[in-house]
Amino acid sequence: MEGLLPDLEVVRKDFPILSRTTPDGRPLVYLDSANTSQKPQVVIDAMVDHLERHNANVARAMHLLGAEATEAFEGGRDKVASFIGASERDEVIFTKNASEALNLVANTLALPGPRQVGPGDVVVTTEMEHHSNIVPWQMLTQRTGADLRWFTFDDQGLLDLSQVDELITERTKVVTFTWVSNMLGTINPVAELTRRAHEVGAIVVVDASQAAPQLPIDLAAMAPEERPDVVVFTGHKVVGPTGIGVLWGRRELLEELPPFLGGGEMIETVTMERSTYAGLPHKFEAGTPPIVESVGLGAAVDYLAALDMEAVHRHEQAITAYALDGLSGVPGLKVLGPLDARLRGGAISFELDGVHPHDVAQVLDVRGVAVRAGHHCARPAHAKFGVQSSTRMSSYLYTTPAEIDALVEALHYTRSYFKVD
Amino acid sequence: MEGLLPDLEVVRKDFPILSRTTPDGRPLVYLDSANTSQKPQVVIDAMVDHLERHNANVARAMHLLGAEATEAFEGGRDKVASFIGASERDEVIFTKNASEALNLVANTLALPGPRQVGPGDVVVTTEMEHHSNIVPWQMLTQRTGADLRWFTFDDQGLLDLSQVDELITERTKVVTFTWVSNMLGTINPVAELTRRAHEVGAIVVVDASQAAPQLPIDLAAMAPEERPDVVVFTGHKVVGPTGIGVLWGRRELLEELPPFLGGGEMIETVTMERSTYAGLPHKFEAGTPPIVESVGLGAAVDYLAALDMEAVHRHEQAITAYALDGLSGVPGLKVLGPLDARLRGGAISFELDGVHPHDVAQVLDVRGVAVRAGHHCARPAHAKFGVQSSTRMSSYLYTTPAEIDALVEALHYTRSYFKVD
Amino acid sequence: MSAELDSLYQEIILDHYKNPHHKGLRDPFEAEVHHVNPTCGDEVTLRVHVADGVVADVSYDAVGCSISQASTSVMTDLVIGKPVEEAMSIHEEFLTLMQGKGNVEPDEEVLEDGIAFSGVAKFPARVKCALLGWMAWKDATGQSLDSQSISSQGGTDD
Amino acid sequence: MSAELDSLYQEIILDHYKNPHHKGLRDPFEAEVHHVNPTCGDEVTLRVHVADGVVADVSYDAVGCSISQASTSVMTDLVIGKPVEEAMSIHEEFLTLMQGKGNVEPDEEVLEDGIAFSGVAKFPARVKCALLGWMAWKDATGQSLDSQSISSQGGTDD
Ligand SMILES: Cc1ncc(COP(=O)(O)O)c(C=O)c1O
Ligand SMILES: Cc1ncc(COP(=O)(O)O)c(C=O)c1O
Repeated sequence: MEGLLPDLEVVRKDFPILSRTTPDGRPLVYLDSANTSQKPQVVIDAMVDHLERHNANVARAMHLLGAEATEAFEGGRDKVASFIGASERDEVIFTKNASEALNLVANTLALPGPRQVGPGDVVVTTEMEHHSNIVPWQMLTQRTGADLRWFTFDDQGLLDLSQVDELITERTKVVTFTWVSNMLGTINPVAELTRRAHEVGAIVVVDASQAAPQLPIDLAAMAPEERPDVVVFTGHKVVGPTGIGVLWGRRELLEELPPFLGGGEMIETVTMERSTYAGLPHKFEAGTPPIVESVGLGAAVDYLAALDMEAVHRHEQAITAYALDGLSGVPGLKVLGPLDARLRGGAISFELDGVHPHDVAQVLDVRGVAVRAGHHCARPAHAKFGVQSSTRMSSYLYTTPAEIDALVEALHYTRSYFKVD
Repeated sequence: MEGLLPDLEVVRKDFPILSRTTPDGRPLVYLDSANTSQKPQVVIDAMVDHLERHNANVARAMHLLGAEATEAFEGGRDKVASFIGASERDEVIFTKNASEALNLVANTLALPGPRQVGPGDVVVTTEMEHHSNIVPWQMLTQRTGADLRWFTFDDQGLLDLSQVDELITERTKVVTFTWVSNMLGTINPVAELTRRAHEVGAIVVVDASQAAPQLPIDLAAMAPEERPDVVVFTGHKVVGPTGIGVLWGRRELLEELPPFLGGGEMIETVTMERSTYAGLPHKFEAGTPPIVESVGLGAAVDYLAALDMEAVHRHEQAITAYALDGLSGVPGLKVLGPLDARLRGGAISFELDGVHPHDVAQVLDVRGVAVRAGHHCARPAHAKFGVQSSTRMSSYLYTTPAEIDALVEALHYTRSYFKVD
Repeated sequence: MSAELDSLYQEIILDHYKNPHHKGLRDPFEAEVHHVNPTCGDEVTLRVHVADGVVADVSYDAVGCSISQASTSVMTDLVIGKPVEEAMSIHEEFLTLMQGKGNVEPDEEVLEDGIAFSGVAKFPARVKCALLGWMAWKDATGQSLDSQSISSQGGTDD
Repeated sequence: MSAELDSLYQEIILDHYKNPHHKGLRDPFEAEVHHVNPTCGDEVTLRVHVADGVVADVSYDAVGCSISQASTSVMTDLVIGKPVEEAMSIHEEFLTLMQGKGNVEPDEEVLEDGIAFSGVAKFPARVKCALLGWMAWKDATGQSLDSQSISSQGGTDD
């Protein structure tokens, strides 16, 4: 098949978990990578080496281990900055996950400062967001008296861009949207939406949680007016560990925002009466940061960069096209989202007539095929289709066509098990 | 020496990093455990096993790996609950570190709800807090118009409890203090302060970041009126990984507090217009939680429990007494904090006449002795002594008397290197 | 493999799923609750009518998987017509079965069709599904009793 | 080992530490800044007086370690009396030396006593100490020039 990663079998060997089997000896077919990705040995080894040989707290420690740990931790930041083409390493803030990154922005926009959101202001999101890019903005608008508005999407899962003029106006202070939908798979037009938002002076916050694993991101290559002001993603979906998320922000914006969490590391000086705050990135990193996680994430993005994100993207597209094709042969199966692999990422949600998604996932699991059933943290997008939940398969760089075959076959079996027809 | 952990040499073998040497072949003497602790092999192995064999996202996933990962993650919560004697596992919330836990409480107290802090209310802290237990309360009181007040301490580093009646009044809504000071070493009277705070209906937030590693904590054994409402600590100081902190809170209080971060996992249902929130502990855990970190932390507290926290505490006291004795023989050295080992934890900060703390730490480092120099995130406590910074040695369960000897000898060398006298 | 599935999806379960008992929302009732499984989005709206200390009716509307639908249906069969106390003890028994990780032997005398769920206990991710309707029932029944004690208190006040 | 220490604590550094040059805060000045190393708490308050494009005076008050004290002292020796542009290029040169991880050969012509800090570059944790005073000077000088261009602009407006 064209487009697959060269040496796919060799790549798969990098991921120890892929050789696991089910209790009755079936190979594991992991199709839940939009939920979390598996980790290559190099990431695990980097973390082990750090914990066994270089562990210390960072920044504050002046001794040998402290210097090594600081270099390793800050090295993770450098690698992340270069992975996304950030012009400045200090624009990369480590959070605990993508959700905290989004909350950080939403929370600090509620505080006094040049960017403060208030009554009458509008925050625009979309109906296809992950809950982590809806709830923080609900909280922000509820607390400040601003209005939350949103783009809807059509039957194909594409944003209704005819709403742009109505939604993005002089009142709009923030436009936020997911680059790639974790439920529909849709890839949204980042450049276009950003340009429109910038025309009215709004800031643009892009949730790249699903994009960063799948697409090359090169901030430096974007035209400034089309470059979002904030891009967030999460470590555990880019073959890195849990416990770390990334918030990249344009320096001027990050400097305008007040600090979020207060405490160690983020201060300049503290008296009992008042404190002043450190510069970027530390201003937004209160407390001991995710040290071993930065080491793991650094190894992870290096691994992806070595595979080449263009190649990873091609692989995802090839597998996604093959999967869409295979799924179309399952009677009663309806894909929720774009049917053209070129318009989408690798998460494919679907309904199967007559079998509830939980039951689909259960039967698949017994056959070793791991998919997700539920609302995938996107209830509003499900509500749009009049359903509570769906089944979702999501591939990644280690997914093979044979695994897609196993999925399709298991879906046929599911139908026969539940005697649908 | 009496009080040391039995089989100390065997215990030390559990910590791979302790066999490291400096570039010129000296053994590493790690006396910076109050900053972060070293990790035993079982913790590292538990994390590796999880990443290599059981990695998946939790709660949301219904497949084999998802069930295993969820069990492993929630198992970490069970272990932490039992480590501190929490009556309910769901009262244990995972944050990213102790700092986030403190910010979570301070932030949610600013929001509308039965516990909301407002103008005229008083928040009481102490002058010996870590910045992470000062800055969040400064932010809270500044934002709400409440007053921040604080206990001072005396020359011995003991809180001035004569201020209790003046500070803890009907206006007081929150009393917060560190159980064990990370700079002075002081152990504060948790039961007494808590009882007094409860008499006026204030809630008590205890920063146990330095206590949890060193003292047995048994919430169940405390009289209810002497039991704090919130106790926080951080994973990386209890031989666990970075990227995870613990917030234990009394259920009724946690239920009264509004949610903090919004997003996946913490919701009950979401529409574009509004959301409702999940019950404890998920209400306060937005986004993908620290999964592999919970696995590591679970292994860590199990390790400590197997050693027996009473024994760990005795060890710390024996080493601390030995260190205080050794330090008293260094001319011009002044300890900042209690001189009686029974009144204190294992962090000993000191000044050395004529040599700046940085320079002390530097010379020590060249001799393989890792200590911390700086303000230890406790500038107000340093200001009290009229200094910017100090040198701090901090022992832990793996510290030997011979390591203390090495420190003392290196301090003598430092004096001669800088030609003091 | 099919044996593993069959232990989960017993015929009784699939029957109740296809033909749920007592479904639909009915009057009279003292309490109506709405429960959600936040993980997967399954929902149930459930009403309880208690009369003279007896569970006179349980009616519901629900969306969810076979396990949650069937278990709600079985639950209504088991509790309707029983004194509240007895119904609560059946609830306890079912809870024990579900939390037993497959090591609890169900009592058919008490649980009737409910014993079909003993296989579910071996699938930790599905235990919540099986309990959704039961938890809603317990909640609603508690509220019914509260509202009655308040209104009967109200009565003595007159 | 002592060799390693000696490469850091060269005699020149210890001399400047014990007898810092140009210490104390003096008038006149156009800008005063306060810089802190947040990690360790070292502080410097520093004033700059620029006259006719020349660094006429740099005065300061500071607490900190031997490296930060000595480097501030050496800095004042190097920049006082120099045209601002030349002083800035000395600053650049010192920065390059400090960030060179010990691989940059210092130019004694330019850096004079500053070459004693080449050993510091091998101690990443101390580089910030060595730069504290230099960064404060750069900041203050920038502010001095700004204030002068504003006041001279003010002049043309009359
Ligand atoms: C007493 C005390 N409180 C709070 C903290 C903050 O912990 P963390 O940096 O993990 O948030 C520390 C450690 O740095 C501490 O010693
Ligand atoms: C599109 C999208 N946004 C945000 C998130 C939240 O990421 P995390 O749970 O790591 O905070 C996810 C993943 O769950 C996602 O898919």
